[in-house]
Amino acid sequence: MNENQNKTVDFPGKIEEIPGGGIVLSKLDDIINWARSNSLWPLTFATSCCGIEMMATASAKYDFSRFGFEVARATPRQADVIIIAGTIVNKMGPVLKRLYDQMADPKYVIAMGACAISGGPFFYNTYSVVKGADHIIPVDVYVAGCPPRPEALLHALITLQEKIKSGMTREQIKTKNPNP
Amino acid sequence: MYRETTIVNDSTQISSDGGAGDLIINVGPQHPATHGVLHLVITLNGETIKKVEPHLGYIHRSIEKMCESLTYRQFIYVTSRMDYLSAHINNHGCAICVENGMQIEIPPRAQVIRVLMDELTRIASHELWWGAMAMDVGAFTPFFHAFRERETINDIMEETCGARLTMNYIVPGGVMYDLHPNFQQRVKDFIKLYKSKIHEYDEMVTGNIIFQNRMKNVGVISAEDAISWGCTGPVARGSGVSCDIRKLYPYELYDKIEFDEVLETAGDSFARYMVRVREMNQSIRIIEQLIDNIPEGDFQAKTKAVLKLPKGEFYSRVETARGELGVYIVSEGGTTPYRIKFRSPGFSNLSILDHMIRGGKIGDLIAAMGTLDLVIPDIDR
Amino acid sequence: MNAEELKIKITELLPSAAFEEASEWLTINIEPKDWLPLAQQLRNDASLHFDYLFCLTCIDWKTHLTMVYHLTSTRYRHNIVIKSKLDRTNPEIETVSHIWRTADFHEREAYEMFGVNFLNHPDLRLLILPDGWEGKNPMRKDFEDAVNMIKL
Amino acid sequence: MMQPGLYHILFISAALFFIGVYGFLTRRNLITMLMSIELILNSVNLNFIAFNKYLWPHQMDGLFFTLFIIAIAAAEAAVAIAIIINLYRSHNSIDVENAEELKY
Amino acid sequence: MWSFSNIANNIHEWLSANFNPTWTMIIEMVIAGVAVISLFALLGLVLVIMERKVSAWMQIRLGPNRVGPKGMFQSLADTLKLLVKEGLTPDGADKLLFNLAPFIAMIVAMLLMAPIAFAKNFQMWDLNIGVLYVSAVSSLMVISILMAGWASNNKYSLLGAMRSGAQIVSYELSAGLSALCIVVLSGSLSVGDIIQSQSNGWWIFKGHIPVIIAFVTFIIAVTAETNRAPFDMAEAESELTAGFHTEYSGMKFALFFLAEYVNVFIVCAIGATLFLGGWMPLHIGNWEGFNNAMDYIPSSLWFFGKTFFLIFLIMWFRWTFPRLRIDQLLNLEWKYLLPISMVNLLLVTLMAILGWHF
Amino acid sequence: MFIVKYIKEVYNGVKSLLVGMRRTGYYFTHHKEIITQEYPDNKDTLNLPERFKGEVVLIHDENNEHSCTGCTACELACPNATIKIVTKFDIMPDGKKKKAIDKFVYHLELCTMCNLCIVACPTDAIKMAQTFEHSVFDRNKLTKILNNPGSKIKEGVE
Amino acid sequence: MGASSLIVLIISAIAFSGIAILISKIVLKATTNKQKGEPYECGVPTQGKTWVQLNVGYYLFALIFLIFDVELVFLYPWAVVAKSMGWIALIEIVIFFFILFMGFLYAHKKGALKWM
Amino acid sequence: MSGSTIIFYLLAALTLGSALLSVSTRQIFRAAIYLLFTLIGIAGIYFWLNYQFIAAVQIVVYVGGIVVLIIFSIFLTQQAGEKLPKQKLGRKLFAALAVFCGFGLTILQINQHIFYPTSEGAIDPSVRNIGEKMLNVNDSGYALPFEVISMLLLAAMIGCIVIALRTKPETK
Ligand code: SF4
Ligand code: SF4
Ligand code: SF4
Repeated sequence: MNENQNKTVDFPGKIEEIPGGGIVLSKLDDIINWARSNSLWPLTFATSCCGIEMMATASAKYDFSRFGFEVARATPRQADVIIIAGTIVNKMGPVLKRLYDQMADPKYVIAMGACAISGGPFFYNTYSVVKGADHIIPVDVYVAGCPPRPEALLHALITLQEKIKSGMTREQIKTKNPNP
Repeated sequence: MYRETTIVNDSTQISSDGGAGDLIINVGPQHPATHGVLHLVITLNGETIKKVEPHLGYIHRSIEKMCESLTYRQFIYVTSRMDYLSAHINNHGCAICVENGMQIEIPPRAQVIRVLMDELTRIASHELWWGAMAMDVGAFTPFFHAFRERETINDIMEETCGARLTMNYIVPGGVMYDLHPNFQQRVKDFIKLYKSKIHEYDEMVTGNIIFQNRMKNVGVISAEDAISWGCTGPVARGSGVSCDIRKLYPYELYDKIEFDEVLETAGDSFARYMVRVREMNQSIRIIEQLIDNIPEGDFQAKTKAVLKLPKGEFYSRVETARGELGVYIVSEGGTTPYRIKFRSPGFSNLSILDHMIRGGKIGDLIAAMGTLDLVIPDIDR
Repeated sequence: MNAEELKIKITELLPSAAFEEASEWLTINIEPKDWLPLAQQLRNDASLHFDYLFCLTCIDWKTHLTMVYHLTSTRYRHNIVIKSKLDRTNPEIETVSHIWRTADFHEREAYEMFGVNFLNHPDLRLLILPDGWEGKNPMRKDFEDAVNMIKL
Repeated sequence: MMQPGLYHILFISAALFFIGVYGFLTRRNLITMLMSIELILNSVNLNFIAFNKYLWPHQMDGLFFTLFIIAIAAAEAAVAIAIIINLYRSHNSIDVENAEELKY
Repeated sequence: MWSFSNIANNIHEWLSANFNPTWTMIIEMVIAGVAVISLFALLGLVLVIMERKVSAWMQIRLGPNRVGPKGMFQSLADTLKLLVKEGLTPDGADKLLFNLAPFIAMIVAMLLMAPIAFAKNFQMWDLNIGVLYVSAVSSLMVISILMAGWASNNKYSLLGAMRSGAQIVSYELSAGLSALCIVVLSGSLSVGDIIQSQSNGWWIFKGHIPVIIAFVTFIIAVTAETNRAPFDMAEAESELTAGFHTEYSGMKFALFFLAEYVNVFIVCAIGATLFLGGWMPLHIGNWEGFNNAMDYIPSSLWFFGKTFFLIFLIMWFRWTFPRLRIDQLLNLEWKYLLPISMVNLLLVTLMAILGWHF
Repeated sequence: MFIVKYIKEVYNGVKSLLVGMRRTGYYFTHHKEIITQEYPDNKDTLNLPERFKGEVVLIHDENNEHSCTGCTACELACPNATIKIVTKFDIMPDGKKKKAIDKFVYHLELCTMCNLCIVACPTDAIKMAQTFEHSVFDRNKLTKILNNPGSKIKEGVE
Repeated sequence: MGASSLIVLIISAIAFSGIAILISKIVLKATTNKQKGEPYECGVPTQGKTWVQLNVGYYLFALIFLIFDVELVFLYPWAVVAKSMGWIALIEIVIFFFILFMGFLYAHKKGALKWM
Repeated sequence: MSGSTIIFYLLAALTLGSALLSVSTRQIFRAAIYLLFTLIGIAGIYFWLNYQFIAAVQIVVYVGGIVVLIIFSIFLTQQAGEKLPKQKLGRKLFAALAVFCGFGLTILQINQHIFYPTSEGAIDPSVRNIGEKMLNVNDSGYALPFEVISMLLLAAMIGCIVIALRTKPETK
């Protein structure tokens, strides 16, 4: 399993030799984070153009089921990550907040596309667009582009996995400021 | 970054009056079957639908207002976000409107490129619709098979236009860049692929007994209703109303190409389904006619750096994948439109939903709504 | 029918109609009060048969509003444009949502965007804008929204 | 405790019977009354089986009686519920107080 | 020959040699419990990953392949995740029933394990009413769904529960009738006897057309009974967002999920037992050589092979067909399956009496 | 005849279903039809079309020179003010002032990849890069300064 | 291992589910907010009552199902002995089915098996 | 005392306890569920008595059929799951009193009466025996009731359909 390290995500049980022989597993947290990061079930939530690219990511060519993301749940109760794909307008704001609130912990958010990050193309001269979804709910990962191509979304999901594996909270991220 | 938002205001509209034994269900804004953020308030009696009331605006981005402050070169990119599944055709409509205004003559090569792109877009859009349609009625596999073809088109687009979805390619006076060298070859490959796969669509969905039972005699629209509710595109053509702008008011060189306007008379969901499936073949036919004789020449007419429309009103109509898109520009002679109105096909097509679905089941609603092929940002604009 | 015949026909339907040659289609200016009867005749007259209202919108010239109706006939394939000036302070015009059903949604949109009040409309509620927008009409030229609208 | 036998089962069935009666007396909702009746029937079945097991093991009459009682109970329940639903649809209530003055 | 039964016997002898009977029984019970639980969990994992791989390959995708070797740990990761995910209870819900429902689902799924013969004389309990027992217990399944739907205080759940209630009870009939065909032929309800009766060939081969019809009806009926697409009215994704478990999250949802998959396994096992001879190797009439050759394949392999074949069939349905509408669903049962299987039962009886089967 | 119709119905229905199952079965058994590209592993082989619009970059040559004159044509062309050009006047050796860019601020989180700025630029100083991996934890990281520190304008670009 | 297996199964089922749910309760400290407990309905507040009476369409099927269910129960003992008993069994069951089929056809005729 | 005794007492407790709850709870849906448990308990007792067939029948018909039907009818009739109205205390007391007296008397009777089991050899109530007994046509068999049952079911079905499809009368 180690020779195709880059290919597969290994089970995080680190094998450590103890002087008296025998082995111990690594901490429970690692295992939990490993599990969480490897089964992110997205909520089927797409408001506009970026949603199509999200579909494309699900489709056979880019197939995010390789990471175990394909179990798209229609109800927030069972979803882990909400991919804000598309513009959020003022009328949609409360709905988004409600959906996020109704998700069961732990929950993560990916802001996909310029609109979800900052209002994007509709930043100026519009009276109805929320200037960035993070005014409404906390966002974990931003992926820029209009729309981001499917690989970009995959990259965002991998980034989110790294974040979960590292087990850092948003505040720590802000302070430590790791790359990306 | 996180702070409680103050600018949003709750959007609960107590609407349908629930009588005895009426179940009022919200479908959407977040719902797998509404392809985006359509919000339907359904009044049910048991499983039977008594009333469907669409609530729009969950993706209303005030594009018309924006365009009033964008120049004639700039505002086109917004329109590809409007009906993102036929972005080219939206851009096309706006470009035509501007060109009419300024009497710009489009070089023949640019015309051919535009038509090619339009038809490719139409196919791509219908492919996606087909997959989503099958998914709505509960078959998941066709979705992935449809995306195989759609992705091929996306690659072709990306190679030439530089974007997969919202390519701001057709600009006033022509197109933004010339075709990519291997465009022709790849389109031909795509046609081969398409022809080798199209029969699978019948095997997997069209011929399937369950699917036919789900679609036949569901959501019937009569021709009069279709006209009166202003339906266009496949929705109206499914009811036998001839409304293909490409035939009635030919805009580029559509009058020189030969293709048939697809008409079905049944008016039910299955008819609309068949219209779209057959339209794909027509588009392939158009592409085959054009792909081998793209005239040489430049791809963009010489235009001034800053476009100014003369004072007046200009209206242009194009046939998007969903129906008739009207672009209505009122100009004061400035560099930006004074008022711009997009007559979007989805808006009218949606308005007939309630009329056509009363007395059906929830399953009917989903199936019939799938055949309307709604793109919500196109409705809300 | 081409534009000339239409002109004649419509003149005898509505003598007070004023014609202009702004766009490629015959454009008729009418008074708001004449609109409903004219609409009925346009729809029902066998030789006109304008059964398809393909665009309904409103324009805010800072002094007044103008309702614009684009009509076509699926039988004869001729188009006309009807325009009607409205007072800006309390714009009112008869609804045609019972003649062309598609007008229902379009009028609701015009209502919320421009504040045009369509008389006898079945339910003239907000369609697109969130609740609490009554009064403010975003598409008007003088619309201001300090909170949401970041001017360029 | 002693080895359970006939008496225990009779005790259970008697208790069930009277619980059913209690429910029947106190409940005023037709559906719950129906439930009480089911309890009573079950206690009867229990008796039949018990007697058959302990007193009459060389025959199966008790068993068959139970079988048929169950079948009849099913039919009875079906008809009763059909009536209840019908009553509800006509009167919008399944309370015996309201049902008593039915005239139709 | 290696087999489960030997192991079981050895354990039994060893225990009874070293302990007094009561302890022997208790320890055996514990062992059995642990074994069943682990079998349960294992089935869940295997079936889920299998389903995802099957769907992926039918949809020209790769499917999970990054978590662990070839993505084999994918469902393990999902299970762990669900294990540490919050299981919330809505405020408006009927708390007791809401939390009780998953337990009922699990208990029912577990109870169905009892009469299944996993290998040659390796069976928890060969009741002499085996088939009837199965259909009786499985009729409890609907209760848990109705409970969940009602207790969630959610419209989608309620509708989903009603739908699947009507659906499950309807399809029980034709499932039972087609099972009866085999009972008629083999003249016994006990699973063991039914398997023995196929020692000279499986019923689906011995029993001409009628048994094949019965088989098809049975497969359709159990597909509907386990709420699998194309009959997944209960959780019709695109209509009622997630059906009766819309409000369930975390482990409670996982239990429903697990119970569903285990039910699929069980009904397939029953189908394999009735029509494909359970653990009975492929025997043809009296070709001694052939039959002996077949006997060298361990019986447990035969059983699981057949069962998983049926499971694959059901998955195949799921990833191919569109969903039926609820009224079409009930029509299919009441207009087609039920009359067909009733007439079919008479045919089978006639056949059995005239001895028209090998 | 009722029975015949009944049976025909059943037969056709089952047939159509079997046809569909044959198709999916075909794909299930023919793995060469799989078209999935494994993204993170094919990073190096992944070659995007040269026209793909990933983000706007300012072209610097090897000795850290770009050809942007700070004419702000791109800023004007941009539909949603993604580009802010902060100009400064640096003194030429011959004493006369010359306009040059101080900061070329580029808001990636606003950019819509519409290519208008590239078209507008008279000196082709900017181009579209094919990068697409823009995922960050903090959206402030998306606001970029395109001109490298210390870079200066090429000779002979007016 | 006989009837005791049932007890084993029940106990193990309860233990399994119980432990699983318990773990999830222990490990995770969940956040709460005021919207979390509300019923989910596509992200908009629900309107009207949830537990309204549903239409009669469902329960007619349940009624007829009950009848057929009882009939099915009687078929089991019959099925066991049918082969050995031979013609008598067949005749009896034919009568039995015939009578029930009457009801079945009647239901069809009255449209009780049509969705309403 | 042996395991089977414990099981018996557990079953008895389950049966009686849930029966009590079922008649006392004020939430009708819960009442149905408790009734369900009562029936299951009784089925368990049948099992314990080794009358497996009857136990299975009990589950199939009562649990799988009647209770489901009751639940459906609750769905159809009970609006908004509101609680049942509280009963007057007087009626409750009266009912309890009457029931207790009746119960006491019965138990007394049972305890005084001595039952004499027959001495003949028991026959095992297996499905096969049941079937043979049910089908054989001589006067010790149950062939006739078997057919009569089908008549009964027919009558019940027709009755249900007639009643259920009766158009709603326009009273009030
Ligand atoms: S970022 Fe671009 S593509 Fe995505 S939703 Fe916004 S406008 Fe559409
Ligand atoms: S690509 Fe378009 S949006 Fe981006 S900077 Fe250039 S002009 Fe502005
Ligand atoms: S990038 Fe080009 S257009 Fe923009 S300021 Fe520099 S030179 Fe001018």
